[in-house]
Amino acid sequence: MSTLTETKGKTAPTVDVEMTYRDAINLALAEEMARDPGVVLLGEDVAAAGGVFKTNERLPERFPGRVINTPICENGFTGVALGMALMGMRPVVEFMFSDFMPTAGDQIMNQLPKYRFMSGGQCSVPVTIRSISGGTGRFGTQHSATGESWFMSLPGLRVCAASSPGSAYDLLRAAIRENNPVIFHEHKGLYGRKGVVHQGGPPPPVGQAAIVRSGRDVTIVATMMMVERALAAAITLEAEGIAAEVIDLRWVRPLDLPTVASSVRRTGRVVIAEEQVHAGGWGATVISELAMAGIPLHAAPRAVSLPADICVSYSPPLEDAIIPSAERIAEVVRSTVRG
Amino acid sequence: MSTLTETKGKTAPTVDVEMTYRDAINLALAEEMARDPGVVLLGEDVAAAGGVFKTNERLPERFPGRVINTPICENGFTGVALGMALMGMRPVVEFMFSDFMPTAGDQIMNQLPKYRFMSGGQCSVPVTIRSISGGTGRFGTQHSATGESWFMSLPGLRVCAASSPGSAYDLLRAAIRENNPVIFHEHKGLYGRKGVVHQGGPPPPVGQAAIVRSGRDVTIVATMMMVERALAAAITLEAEGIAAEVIDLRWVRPLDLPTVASSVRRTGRVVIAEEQVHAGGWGATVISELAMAGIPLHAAPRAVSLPADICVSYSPPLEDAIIPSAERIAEVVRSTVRG
Amino acid sequence: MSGSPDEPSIQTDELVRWFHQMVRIRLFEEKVQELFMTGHIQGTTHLCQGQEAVSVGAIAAMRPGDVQTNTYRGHGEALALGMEASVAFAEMMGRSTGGSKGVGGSMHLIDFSKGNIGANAIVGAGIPIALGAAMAFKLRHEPRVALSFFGDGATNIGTFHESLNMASIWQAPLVMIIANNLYAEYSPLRDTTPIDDLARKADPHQIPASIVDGQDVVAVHLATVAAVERARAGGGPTLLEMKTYRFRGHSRSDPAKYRPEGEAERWKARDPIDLLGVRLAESGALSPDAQERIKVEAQAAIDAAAMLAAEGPYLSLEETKALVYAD
Amino acid sequence: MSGSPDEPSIQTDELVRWFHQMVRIRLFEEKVQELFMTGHIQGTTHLCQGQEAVSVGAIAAMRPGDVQTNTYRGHGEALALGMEASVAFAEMMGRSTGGSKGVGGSMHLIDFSKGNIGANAIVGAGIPIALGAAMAFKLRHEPRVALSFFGDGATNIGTFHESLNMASIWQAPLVMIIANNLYAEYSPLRDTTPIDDLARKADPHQIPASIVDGQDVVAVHLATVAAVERARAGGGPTLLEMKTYRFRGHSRSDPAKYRPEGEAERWKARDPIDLLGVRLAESGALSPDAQERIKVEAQAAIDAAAMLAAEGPYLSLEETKALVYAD
Ligand SMILES: Cc1ncc(C[n+]2csc(CCOP(=O)(O)OP(=O)(O)O)c2C)c(N)n1
Ligand SMILES: Cc1ncc(C[n+]2csc(CCOP(=O)(O)OP(=O)(O)O)c2C)c(N)n1
Ligand SMILES: [Mg+2]
Ligand SMILES: [Mg+2]
Repeated sequence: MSTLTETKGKTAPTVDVEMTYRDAINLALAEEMARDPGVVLLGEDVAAAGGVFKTNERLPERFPGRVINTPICENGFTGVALGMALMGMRPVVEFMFSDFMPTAGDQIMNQLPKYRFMSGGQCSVPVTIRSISGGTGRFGTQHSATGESWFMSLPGLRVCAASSPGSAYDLLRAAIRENNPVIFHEHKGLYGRKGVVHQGGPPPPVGQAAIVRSGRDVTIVATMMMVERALAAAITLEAEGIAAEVIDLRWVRPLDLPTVASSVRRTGRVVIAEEQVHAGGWGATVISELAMAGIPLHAAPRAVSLPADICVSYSPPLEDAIIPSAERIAEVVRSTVRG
Repeated sequence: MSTLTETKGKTAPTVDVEMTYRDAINLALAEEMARDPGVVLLGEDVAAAGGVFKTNERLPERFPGRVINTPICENGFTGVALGMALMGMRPVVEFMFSDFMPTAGDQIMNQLPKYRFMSGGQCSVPVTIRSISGGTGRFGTQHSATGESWFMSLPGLRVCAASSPGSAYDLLRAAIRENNPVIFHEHKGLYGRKGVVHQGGPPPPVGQAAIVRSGRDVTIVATMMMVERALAAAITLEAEGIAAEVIDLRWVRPLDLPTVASSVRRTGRVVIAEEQVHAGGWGATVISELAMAGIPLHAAPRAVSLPADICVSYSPPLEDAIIPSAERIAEVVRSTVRG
Repeated sequence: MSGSPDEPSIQTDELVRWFHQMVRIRLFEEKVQELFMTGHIQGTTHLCQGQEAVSVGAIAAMRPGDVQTNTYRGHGEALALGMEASVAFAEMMGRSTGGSKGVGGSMHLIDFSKGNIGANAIVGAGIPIALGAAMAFKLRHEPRVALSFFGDGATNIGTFHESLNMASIWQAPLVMIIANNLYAEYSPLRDTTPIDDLARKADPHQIPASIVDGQDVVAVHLATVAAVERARAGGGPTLLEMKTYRFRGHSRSDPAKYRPEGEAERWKARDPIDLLGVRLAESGALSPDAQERIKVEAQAAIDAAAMLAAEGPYLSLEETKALVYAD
Repeated sequence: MSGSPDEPSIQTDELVRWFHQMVRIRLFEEKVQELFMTGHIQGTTHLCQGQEAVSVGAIAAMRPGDVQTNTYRGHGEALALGMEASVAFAEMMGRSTGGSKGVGGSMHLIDFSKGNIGANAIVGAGIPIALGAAMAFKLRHEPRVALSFFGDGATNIGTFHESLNMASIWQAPLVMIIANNLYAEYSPLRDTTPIDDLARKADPHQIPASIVDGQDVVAVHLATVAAVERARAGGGPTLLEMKTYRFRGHSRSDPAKYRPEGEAERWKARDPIDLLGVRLAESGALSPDAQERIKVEAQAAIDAAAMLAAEGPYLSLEETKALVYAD
């Protein structure tokens, strides 16, 4: 399968290829590194044995000197990436687990997003943080956060999250090309998933959600692993006569409220499926924005979230009990539609 | 003025005293240090010249060795407080500006809230962080955050924010006595404000919002400096025939949804007044929870917030333009009520 | 029998006990690997085979009331502090009979009642926490000491230096122990820091430091006792660098291919259990046969502990709630 | 006239230029204080009177293409790098004619076109950023160097050590300059770190370091040139400790009462402007009268600059938006 896409006068060939989420990330990195010599990859063991999650295979050999192992010092090496960006490079920083982002809290919260502003717009900060996110892996309390909403309040930052090989490829390329700091979340429970990647052509614009399944009865908004669970729920519900639309939010900052709102205007119902606590997250923000927009609903909005007051635990049955399952999503959607 | 309050069989005398917000904090610290020898105060220059914002006057002399200056190393000294707490102490950590909390991101996000949980409940972590918050002081982009919602998603943590001398005294004492980590926000723009403190007696329970003004037409929910601006707006609106109820939220984690919900059920309208970006904050969470609870409203909820996409700037007119004013709050309330 | 003239204080029965403990830790870790491969333990594990002398020798320097923090690679310390193997296995199998009721897992073997106040999954995070414990002791004038175990890689993160600095100015009763096993995950030490002897990192902080043969349990013990007792007497903090090696990969099924040929073999020739075994055999304290019997018995105990652990129930979600907030 | 035999490279006109610059910075800072007291500048200010030789001598070691980061106490560096006083005042008055269009304020005098790539309000944060710039140069094989200015207190925060470690293993063309003014806010150095000579903090990172008389602009310059040129030649990073003193309090109206009696006076006896002034007078290069004329002219220029700045407009909220995200 191969199509031709028009890119600024040039025709860029697009090829649909099936690959894993892991390989899609690898491909996006390889393409961007080939495209721009300023793209470098920094982080702990990024150049060792293909990277800790094997996303970086072959990159060190193909791009000598540009895949740079760092000591363990997240705040320090995030600052290094910022400095590189100021000098015209386009660094990608790997956080082996999202949970380590707080270790770089100052550079992520006070420096990356504010640096251009404080200079009165003199510079730009094209840094991508690859944040390896999420649960289901039995990694326990300090290694399972998605962290996808931690930094969503910060002007200057962009945040996206990939649900599939195709979106991983698209979003990571968009993130790297973006002239502002972007946190790109990849879910470590999805690395082995297969899907189609539209290779080549320009990535879709920043801030665009995707309707990954259409339906007239209810809108489910999700990110990352929750997208596949929402899709699974939608299939179950279809058999019951409920047609669920599933939106892969993709961007947490900026939120694609127009896409969500127009879907909810059609369906009149909304359910958030999120692998995070509801308080302070994008799910609460989406519901709040819909309410403030005065969109009429047939039923109160609902959210399937991590429990407000329980940490992620190692114990497998407990981890399974707290991370929203397709069944729980289906159950909540059902009660929303049936009342 | 002096009354008697019943406390678990003992009678504790309560005295109403007028004092500044700064002095209320000083008093709460002094009382808790006197009450429990395990209470110590840690931070940069906490023992020097009364502390950077003069909240710690006389404490070093009165409690020798218990007001401890630290080097500049927020992550390190927050970890120190955690270790002290594990050994039965009750440390209070001062963050000279809320903006420095990200510098201690790991200890605040991965350690304090999770420590008890990861041990299976073997310990408790009575650490209070005093976070010196907020804008209007012309402190610029890296010294003006309230940060009041940054950590609201974290199970294990509690977060509160003081709007007045009375609430500062109550909340800080509650925070210090609480057996879990609490971030106590004090707004640096309020230090000079005067108000009545009910000195003595036990602090009100954790998680309780306060209705600081009653009204039938609309509920304004606010924290810290936004409470006084909401009250000012309410006075303006009263003259126009609009009766606004003002809720001082006080606790961001846990949120007092029952109090907010029952007020909104009565008024049918809600306006959030928040010195933070709406996305990912307690304001969005409150609106989301109200929507999910299906509380019927006469008008769509509204929020007066910091702009989504502008950083706090030094320039005085710009800072004034972005921090919600009493006028803007009144304007939004007016349009909510009048439609 | 007492030790050689320069190690006057170690009694034979103590050496035998250490032999026991190291064997127990070794077999425990091997069992963990087996249980991980067979899916009884999930997620990840970080094993300490090869480093047993560091755990056993240093923990033996603690007295009742002393505390320590360690890391995700903390099974050795946990067991040396007296955690039952069945409780440790149960934790790793996620059972409510585990030390943290199964919510912690392999990275968090914790027992406050035994002075094990934290096993941390964030590199460096346990150091200031131990310092805080030490400061509590100091402020209350209690003759207690805090220790903190961490890896060579942890000396690159800022928190380590922040802790050294504070420990020094406050003269805290803190003993910091680097288990320098030459690697941080897949990165050899020489790629991530410019010096080989990490003890030097204490110098600008004016903290006494020493380099110790981490394969020799007696050397580890004596160095730690000296540091712990100086701290207890008000002499302030110490940094100890234990030169050691992890015989296995970093975690899970890491084959550790990044190691130069022959390196692991050279280190295995200095297996801490063998070193002590030879010593005990030569002195006549414990014959090779007796050593073998200890190993066989320990294996049986470990196997039984794992069996017992596997019978533990899981915590309910409802019960989990009480673990988050204290009353 | 050239300098003394051991300082062969400094030309007289360069010394005179430095005299000019130091005077300009001094008078600028005094004016800032005045404008702060009268409400024209709001929020906070951190002045560098007494430290002018560090800014001027070190910045003079930079060549076109070199860059530096500094801190909230960065007016000296900003001016030495050639920022117009009116632009700096305008920034502090919040006007759109300021270097950062008035959104940054006193803590953020920045000018990328002059190599001033950051003035940071978070202690320590500028160091890894400068290192990143240095690494960009190194990776692209450009003969450029990055400098980072920061205070003594910043050597206690982890990021400083993280940066030293990375700079060392990567042999980055980075020169780190501690303006050791003996205080971090109200805390004397000896209370927050155990050593007086902070240059020693470089030792375990295998980074060459030296202690420099920060009141002597020539000494500052020569030390910095040596470090910068070694870095440019591929010789890696350097840490320079400049012994200096801030004549004013930490910020705003801090009266600095925490200083022991006589300390400020002793340091003022080594005022960097006077030291250079005496030298220039003695060598006949610049008579006391000529020096006085320079001061008077500089004062007039500063006053005029402040007047000009006060006429600048404020940015509108709409215009501010474009400063957040780049296209
Ligand atoms: C802040 C942080 N960054 C990264 C990691 C991932 N990580 C876990 S162990 C490890 C290596 C640590 O090496 P070292 O300190 O030598 O200890 P060892 O594993 O060898 O015992 C890394 C990078 C982490 N847990 N925490
Ligand atoms: C991370 C952080 N913590 C605390 C502060 C508050 N603060 C501002 S300046 C300062 C003292 C810094 O001292 P030093 O590094 O010696 O620089 P100097 O002010 O003397 O130039 C402190 C603590 C800050 N800006 N950033
Ligand atoms: Mg190691
Ligand atoms: Mg200083």
